Amino acid sequence: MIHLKTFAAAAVALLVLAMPATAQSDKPSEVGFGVFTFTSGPAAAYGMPGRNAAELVIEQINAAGGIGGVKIKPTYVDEGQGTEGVVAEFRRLAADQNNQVMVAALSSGNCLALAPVAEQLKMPTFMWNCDTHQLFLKDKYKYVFRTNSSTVPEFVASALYLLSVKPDVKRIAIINPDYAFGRDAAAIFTAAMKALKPDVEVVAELFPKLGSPSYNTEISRLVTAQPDVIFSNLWGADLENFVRQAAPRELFTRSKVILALGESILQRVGTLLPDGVIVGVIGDGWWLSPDSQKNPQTKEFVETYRKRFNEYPVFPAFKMANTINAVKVVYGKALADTKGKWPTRDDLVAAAKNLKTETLTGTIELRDDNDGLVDQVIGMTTKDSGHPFPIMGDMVRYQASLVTPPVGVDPLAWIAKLNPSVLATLPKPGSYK
Amino acid sequence: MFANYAPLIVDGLADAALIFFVAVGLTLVFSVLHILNVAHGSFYSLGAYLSVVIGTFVAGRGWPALSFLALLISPIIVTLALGPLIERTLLRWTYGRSEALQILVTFGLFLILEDAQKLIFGVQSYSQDAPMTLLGTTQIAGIVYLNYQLLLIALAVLVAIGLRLLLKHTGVGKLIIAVVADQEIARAVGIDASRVFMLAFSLGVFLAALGGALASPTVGVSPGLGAETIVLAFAVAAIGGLGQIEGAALAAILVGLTRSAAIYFFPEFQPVVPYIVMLAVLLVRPYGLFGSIGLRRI
Amino acid sequence: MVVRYLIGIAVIVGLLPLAVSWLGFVFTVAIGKGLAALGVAILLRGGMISIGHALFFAIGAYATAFLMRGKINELITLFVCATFITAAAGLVVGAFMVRYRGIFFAMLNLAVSMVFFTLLSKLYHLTGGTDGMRVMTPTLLGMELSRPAFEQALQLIAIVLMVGAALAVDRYLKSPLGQALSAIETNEVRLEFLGVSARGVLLVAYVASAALAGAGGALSAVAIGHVVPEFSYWTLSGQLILIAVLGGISGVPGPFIGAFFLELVRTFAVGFAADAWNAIIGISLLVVIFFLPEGLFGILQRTETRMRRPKA
Amino acid sequence: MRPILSVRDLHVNFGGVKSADGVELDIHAGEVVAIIGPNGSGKTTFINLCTGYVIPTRGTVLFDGEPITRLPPRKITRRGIARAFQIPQLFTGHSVLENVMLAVAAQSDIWQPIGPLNRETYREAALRILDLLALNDSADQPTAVLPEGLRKLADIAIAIALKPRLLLLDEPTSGVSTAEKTPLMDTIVAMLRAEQITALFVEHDMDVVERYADRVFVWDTGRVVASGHPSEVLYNPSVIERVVGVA
Repeated sequence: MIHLKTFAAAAVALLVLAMPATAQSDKPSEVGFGVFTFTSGPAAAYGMPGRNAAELVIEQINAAGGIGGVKIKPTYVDEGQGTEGVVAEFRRLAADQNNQVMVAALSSGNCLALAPVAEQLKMPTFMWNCDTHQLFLKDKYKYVFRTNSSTVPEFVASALYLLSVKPDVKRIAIINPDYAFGRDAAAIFTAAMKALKPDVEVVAELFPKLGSPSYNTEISRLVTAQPDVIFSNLWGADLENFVRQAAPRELFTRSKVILALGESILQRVGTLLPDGVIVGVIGDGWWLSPDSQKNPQTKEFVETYRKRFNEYPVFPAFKMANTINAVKVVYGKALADTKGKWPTRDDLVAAAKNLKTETLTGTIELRDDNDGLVDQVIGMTTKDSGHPFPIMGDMVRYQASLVTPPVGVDPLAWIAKLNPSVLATLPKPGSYK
Repeated sequence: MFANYAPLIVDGLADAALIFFVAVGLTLVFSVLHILNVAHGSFYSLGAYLSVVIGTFVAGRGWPALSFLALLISPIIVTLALGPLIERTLLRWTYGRSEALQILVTFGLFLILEDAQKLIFGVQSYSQDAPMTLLGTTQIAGIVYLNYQLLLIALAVLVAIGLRLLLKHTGVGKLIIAVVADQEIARAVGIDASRVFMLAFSLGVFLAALGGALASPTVGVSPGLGAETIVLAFAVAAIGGLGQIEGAALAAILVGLTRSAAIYFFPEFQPVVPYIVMLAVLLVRPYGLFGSIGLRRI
Repeated sequence: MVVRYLIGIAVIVGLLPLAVSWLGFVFTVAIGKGLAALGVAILLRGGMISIGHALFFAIGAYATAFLMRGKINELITLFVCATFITAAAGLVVGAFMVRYRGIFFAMLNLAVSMVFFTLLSKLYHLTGGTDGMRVMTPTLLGMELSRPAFEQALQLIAIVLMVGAALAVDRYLKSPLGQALSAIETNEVRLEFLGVSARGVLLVAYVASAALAGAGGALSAVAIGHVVPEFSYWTLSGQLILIAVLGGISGVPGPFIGAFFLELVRTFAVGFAADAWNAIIGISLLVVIFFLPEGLFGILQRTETRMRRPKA
Repeated sequence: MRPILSVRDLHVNFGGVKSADGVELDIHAGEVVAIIGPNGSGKTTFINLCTGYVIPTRGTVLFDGEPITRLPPRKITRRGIARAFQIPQLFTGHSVLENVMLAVAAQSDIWQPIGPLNRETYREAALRILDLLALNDSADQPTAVLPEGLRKLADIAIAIALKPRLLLLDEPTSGVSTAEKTPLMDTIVAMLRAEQITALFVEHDMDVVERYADRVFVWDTGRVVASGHPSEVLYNPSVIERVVGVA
């Protein structure tokens, strides 16, 4: 029976090694944050700005003494490893009591998977980027917050803007990535267009898989469909590839194109785009927006970011920066509530409830259902003498309350009731200066 | 009539051209070494990465035209660096052993090569567009095509014909054919089969890397490309009949056209197309369109 | 012999998570994969390599998700139904597969699993597409447990499943039917001349291996709480073969040892070699193939024999 | 008496080569018959045709009066025809004993997945057959390392374990040294008589044929060109020219 003894010895040895080394003190020397974003694969083109911003903001916070004297220790998790690995990492991080906050995740798919896990593990989780409105549609969460807007305001805004610049649109085509975010966007954009202009017709609807390397056949398909407008919420390297392949084939001059997440690629492939392509930031995170320009903190962030990473922060960077700053505000509130005693995870959740805070680019307000209210900024590509790439012109900033259905209202039913007369009351393109 | 289907055919053929390069390499290696190389897709992505790196480097120095040269040079570099090395060290240990084992060895190689790429090229997406923009565009039936896409079709035809000529009319080709026909007899008449193995494997590596290099101007290159490519190449090689060059060509056209047709008519099912075609073909002809299998001698 | 190894593994796997709680999750998932790899190992006994067995892992996982959507909430019922559904799928697919050998068998399995993968990703309105489907916490024998309690229970159930499945497979492999399976690898023609249908023998093995993979998939689905199309992607199939070979296919504990090894290496590699863990696994695979053909289990057995010899 | 095996008008064609071109023959219960003929005359193909490994283009094979022409090998085996091979076909991963035990199990409970193969009933039955063929000493050896003569015997042992009524042997003495041929054939034929098995064997060695066959068929280019008692056929000059002269 030698091997049983060996087994037992090995088990004991591992047990001892694995015993948590630190005892809980009242105020920890460091507090752990799990930060989930894509750092590999095609989605990393979008995920890395998020990660860069996290690095920068956490450094800034730590340099200023941390949160109530406690430094943040981030653990970055690559969403590129797939949902199973992401969930496993989340569970592993949550098992360590020193990790108090999860900033997760980029992909809507991962958010949908992580939210119930966060709830089970009673882990305060701030969704920094996921947009799918399904997140809070059926499930009520106590531990999950979205410091970001959802697909509903984002793509209702696209429809509103489109109709203000091109009211005669009849034929629309859609090319979106094939998962919740892309599917939701298609449904919402179509529903909004049908409500606001009942005679529009969807002439092609394509859902290439997330991470497709080539779009050539799709581009031909879009051209043959002869749409007035092409809507797309492709993002990351997918969007770059699409622009790279579609621009020489004149897709952007033949139809009006809406790239709902277009701002994130302007610096990389924007020169391929003609003027007048509608680009959005899904949210308000545009570094050249009037609000950003007014805020000295934002200007400093932009400058430091550009120096460090050799490009201007695109909107995913602001989503991340705004979220981490919001978490810092939550800690401030929690510390006030506990009268200086270091807050527990549950204290944080209580403090985060109905949070309302200024951000680098505007405001975030958490509603009763923990969903975030964020304004929507949208515009069109325009050349600018100050930059070697196009920037956003003819901008509009739609107030969150204007484009977001109220708590507890079914979003698609709300969209269906949108009245074409609302268009007249909206701020006009170019009104945000 | 033609106007309606022209885009479908052009896109389908351009797609088929890219598929053909990888599938024909896979099938060639199988016909000579009888190994199904799971790592074949990694050579494709290596070729793609390298040509983007070299291409953007020379384009960045102000010689965008040189990036065409990169498309040819990078597969040669990949081949010289890896072809003989892998054949000599890993593969030759597996000759004559079970198929399960051979597949596993190449799977191990696949895992290593995938991570090697991550370590060398990082995890972000790469792309180049100089070759594409330089060649300009052509209108066919009202649709703008990249001349580069048309060039791909032409190149695939050239490679298919070239391979045939190589096998039929050159000394190396004849050696390969002799080894494919009967290894024992080939050895008996003094053919150095192990050299032929190395040459054939390197040729397979070259074709895969060439496919990747040629694809790089029209696709984004990022981790996972190799894994995607190899399954597609498997399907095409199996449809054509493992070891059949003409079979691979026909299968690539079949898959390319059906795929683009699917985008037009059933976009939801476009990604399933290669496998459905494969299952359908193998149900009727278990060893592929051009394949056959003999009885075991007892 | 096998029993003692299994008890040893079960004890370690049962005790360690008491100290490191997240290990419980890692081990449960490892057992899920180990079950599937055991299925792959059965086929390897017959000389058949399937680069598509993740198909059945995914079927088991998605069956669980769909059953829960259909309001079946009892863990035991879920496991039993998911396993049966997968076995039925194995019967249908297997009836087609057993006509093929060698590379064709490998590739057809690959093709079917990729079709399934693509359908799972594409039928968004049915399967949630690439987002996958959620698997809530089921009840256990009618009890609604809190998640931590449920996870501990699940871990125990996983251990029981592992030991039970391993013992059953061990008996099967030693039976005439299991021996006939190994005979397919060495001489299928002769087997036919014994009056035995090689396809029939293979079909039984195929269904058994599918059922095991399905049980593994169901277990993983419940443990992870989410199912995604990647469960049927070919690289997972490759991983299953790798686990089986790494652990060693000469004995039923092998695939489980392989699975624990792999999951632990992965978990620790994330810290210092996140970008190279595939390469680490690939290299260990090659080392095992070339230098330790019996796998980790083989090494364990050999070490034990060596340690015993002086006493005997 | 009805013949146990009856072949009528059998044709098969491999890429232009006629391996069977109208073969007709009958074998009666209890006989030991031999087939001789030059290489490539279709002798092995004839065994393959009778056991379902090769499908004839035309003609019928009747076993015990029932047609078995297009049945697969396993069904023919189950009706009572077993065969041994020119190149021994063994399960190389198993020992000699296990090979034979598998054959013993094959007749009854091959489909049960619970009890072990290695059980007393199978073991006894298998050892009895090994005993008949004087293979006891090699029982536990892996078949992969066995010398050719023993492999031949093991191959035959597997066939015998199936308790056939008709046994087809493809060159049982090929690859066996001249000195061993006689003891080998003595063993086999004694066993055939003891177990009352009808047998047909393909053979090149005329001495072996003369010594052990009750009847002999001479084969050439897919046809039976002569048949009868060895003492008549083997001394027929035209046969000698056809077979010995060419072979």
